[in-house]
Amino acid sequence: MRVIEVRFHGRGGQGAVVASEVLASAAFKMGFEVSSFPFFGVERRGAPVTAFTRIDHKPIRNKSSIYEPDFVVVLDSSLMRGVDVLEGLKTAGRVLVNHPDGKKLDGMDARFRYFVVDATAIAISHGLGSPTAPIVNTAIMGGFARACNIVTIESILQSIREEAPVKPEENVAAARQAYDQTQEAGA
Amino acid sequence: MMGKTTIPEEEFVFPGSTGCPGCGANLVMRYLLKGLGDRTILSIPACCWAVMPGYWPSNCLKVPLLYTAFEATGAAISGLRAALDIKGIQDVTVVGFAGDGGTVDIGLQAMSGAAERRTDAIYVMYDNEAYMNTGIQRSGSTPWGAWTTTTPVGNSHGFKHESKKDIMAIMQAHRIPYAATVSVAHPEDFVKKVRKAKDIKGFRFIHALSPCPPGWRMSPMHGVEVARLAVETHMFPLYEIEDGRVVVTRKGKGLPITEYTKFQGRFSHLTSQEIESIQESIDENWRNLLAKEASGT
Amino acid sequence: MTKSYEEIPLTPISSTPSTMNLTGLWRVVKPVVDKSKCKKCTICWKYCPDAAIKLVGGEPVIDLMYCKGCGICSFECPAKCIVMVKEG
Amino acid sequence: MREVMTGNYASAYGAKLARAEVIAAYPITPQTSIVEKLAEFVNTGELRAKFIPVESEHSAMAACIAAETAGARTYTATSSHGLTLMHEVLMWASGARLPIVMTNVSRAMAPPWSVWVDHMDSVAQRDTGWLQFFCQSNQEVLDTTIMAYKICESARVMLPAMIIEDAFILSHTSEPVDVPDQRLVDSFLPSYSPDLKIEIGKPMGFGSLVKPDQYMEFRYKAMEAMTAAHDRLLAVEREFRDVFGREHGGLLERYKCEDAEVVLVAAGSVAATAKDVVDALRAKGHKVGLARIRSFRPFPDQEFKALASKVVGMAVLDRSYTFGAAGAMFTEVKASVYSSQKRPVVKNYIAGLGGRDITPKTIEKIFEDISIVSRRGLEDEVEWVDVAGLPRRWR
Repeated sequence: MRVIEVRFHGRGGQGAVVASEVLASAAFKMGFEVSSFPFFGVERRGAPVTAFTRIDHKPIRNKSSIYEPDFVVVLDSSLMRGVDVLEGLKTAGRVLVNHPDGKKLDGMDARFRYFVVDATAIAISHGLGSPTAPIVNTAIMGGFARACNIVTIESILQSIREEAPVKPEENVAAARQAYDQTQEAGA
Repeated sequence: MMGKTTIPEEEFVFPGSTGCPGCGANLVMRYLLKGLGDRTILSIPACCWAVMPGYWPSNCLKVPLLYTAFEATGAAISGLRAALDIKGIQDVTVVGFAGDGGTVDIGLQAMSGAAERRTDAIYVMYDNEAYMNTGIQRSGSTPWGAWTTTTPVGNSHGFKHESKKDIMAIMQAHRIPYAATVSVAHPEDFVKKVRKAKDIKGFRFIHALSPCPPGWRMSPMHGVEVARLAVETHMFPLYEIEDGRVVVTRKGKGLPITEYTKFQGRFSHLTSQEIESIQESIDENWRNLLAKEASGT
Repeated sequence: MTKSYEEIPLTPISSTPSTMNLTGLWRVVKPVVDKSKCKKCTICWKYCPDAAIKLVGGEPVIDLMYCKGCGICSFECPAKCIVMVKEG
Repeated sequence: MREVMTGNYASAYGAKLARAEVIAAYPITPQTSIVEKLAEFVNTGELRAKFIPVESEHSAMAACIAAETAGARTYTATSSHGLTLMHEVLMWASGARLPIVMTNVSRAMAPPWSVWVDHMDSVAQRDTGWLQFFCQSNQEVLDTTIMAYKICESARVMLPAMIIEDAFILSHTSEPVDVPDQRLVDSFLPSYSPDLKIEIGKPMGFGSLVKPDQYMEFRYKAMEAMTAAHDRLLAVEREFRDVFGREHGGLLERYKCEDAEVVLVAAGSVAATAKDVVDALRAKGHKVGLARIRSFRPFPDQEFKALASKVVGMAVLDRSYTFGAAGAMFTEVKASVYSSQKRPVVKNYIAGLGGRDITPKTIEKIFEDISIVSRRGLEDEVEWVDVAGLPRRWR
């Protein structure tokens, strides 16, 4: 098995970095070797943030950044206006987007498989973050378990339960609901 | 008056700076430069405002700006003024513009030196009450009772137990010709005091409260309202110290402190006794301020 | 795009207006002005942290390229004629 | 016009003759008489400058950085703990590409407290991007201060420089010094007018944030500048010689090295003493020379490579010690000669720390040792000289 590389796109305050850490800890629980890291730039609430996770069987020594991810996770679809979220994505790579309706996802590229889940609505329904600034990362990670067949939903939920700074049960519920509701767009 | 502005309309900042939505420090800079105009040179140390202009080659100010090391603002404005003087360049306002940590903590020594040397400059401290650029760690200017990432409240109720450093009293002790507090909720008063400071020779100090939505755990839309209530609750009184004498410039209604804290998650852990002890210390500070004013000291 | 070492100044000296950064992309919600109720009091212009509101004939025009959707204008408007609506 | 004066006064006259415009300094033994003399010059009007009596060395350098950015020629002076307190803003000054000139009276670091000479403070700044000149005489201190402005303010250099004089052995030792005529210096050193400076009407930010994808290019430019400083130094010294009739040996002063089999390598005042020893040994028929490191930054790499192929032994005397490694100058000389076809034996002698005197006798013993090991081969590469408790006698 070759190393699996995942890139997360979000905005400051949406939890993209925590999402990359949740994925790493979930994969670790399943016996994988992992590493997760953010791109440190100017973290400002609302400003674009990028984070990364590597998953492999053998210990991960490569410390340079990720340029050709296997999976891309987009915590806020409005980012796609200004940021090229598909940059370097491997052919047949998968894109998980927080978006209410798979059909309205514009600019889909046939080389990749798209999955959507309305993580924003799910997060708000579980009272995660505020209505104008919902924290969508745990919901999106539930979607990730469905869309990208590396980590199981059980390991994701366990990581969330252990690591969610606040409202662990609500975060777990949001992740489970997202897992159920995630579907392939354009399928 | 329809369409007439109450402060100068000319802007000295470009949009596109990278402050958080609702950032008070943007307003502090905006009003400061409206008061000072374009014959101004700024010196800014490490702080949110060192990042605000954006990555090179982006610059969001219409006046020249020198970035400096964290503790060096006081020294930098001294160097700038000396160079302008020896080169015979006149009628330029030299301004140090720094955060609270960069002023009351790491930069205090250099500022004190500059003040003691009667350096002809204005030092503006935009006070968001913690080290915000590095992610909300407590500073000497963080108020008693506040949560920050280094005064966590989890179980041990570890909020900040030291009171906010009274930098205005410290500057008064330096016997400088002028110091004033200003609020982003009162731009007219803000610009008026800046213009007054501009025309005074020697070392002048401006203390601007600078609300910080992420750092104070509040919604960005309350960025101005919370500054307004800081004045009305006497948490942040508006006054001047002119040649050593205190002059209060806005009495404020003396609303209960809860009117101020209710917006802010950084105070949400406080018990009613703790809120009460804040109220008591605010009332005492307010009495002392009025006493100072009455006794002309 | 990385500039060659021959094209850059001796030390980073910035002179390109920050309007190169489209901070408008940061918005989650955006302000919408109901012109009919606007009294041209210019308070929204006064309190905008990003100087992203221009006055045209005394009337506010919000520059959505740079407005970050903080909502201060909406909160401060005495006539309550600025409403924050969801982006997109 | 020759006068007898201390190294400190020679520094002050250097700054005065160079018409420094902003002087920001904080007193520290044994540098104080420099700033006192300069304050006097400013007070009497002999020097038209602004003197900022700052409250710390960190602020001294920060003030110079700001003043230089605004187009003024600046000067400061410090020593040991003052210099190390400046470390952050030393890097700032070179990163900002500002040709600030500073005298460092080289003095040991505490604890133990010591106000006497060694080179630990200066050598510890070798990574800060500053040019570093070690002087052996008060004349060289004065002359190098003037030369440094001309070298550093050249468009292809634009880096700061420190002129290093040994605590007390130069700073407080009086020697005859020729003080050149101001008009002559003015013809040699034009006034400072940088292309870019902070000024009203030019809304620019000096020292902005740069992302990983652009930082290295700025550092590369600074590297090029330090490389260019090598030739610029030689050119400026040639011009100085033509105008003032003196020179000080470029980056590496080679004294009687032409036919030398063994060479002593040293920096600072001890190198002057070593010349006497070389002469004495030459009189006894020994083919020995002295290579004096005058410019430690930029390091005289080509000069050492040229010397390496002609000698069998190099005794590098370090008046500092890099813990966990060896003397810094030894490490760099050895690295420089490593790639030469014919490599000499290179041995490190740690001597004279904390003001311990290095006598001609000691230098002679170092010569004897290098002569033996360069034939018989090295046992240990680094030897501490004249340390009570060690068996070997060096006096």
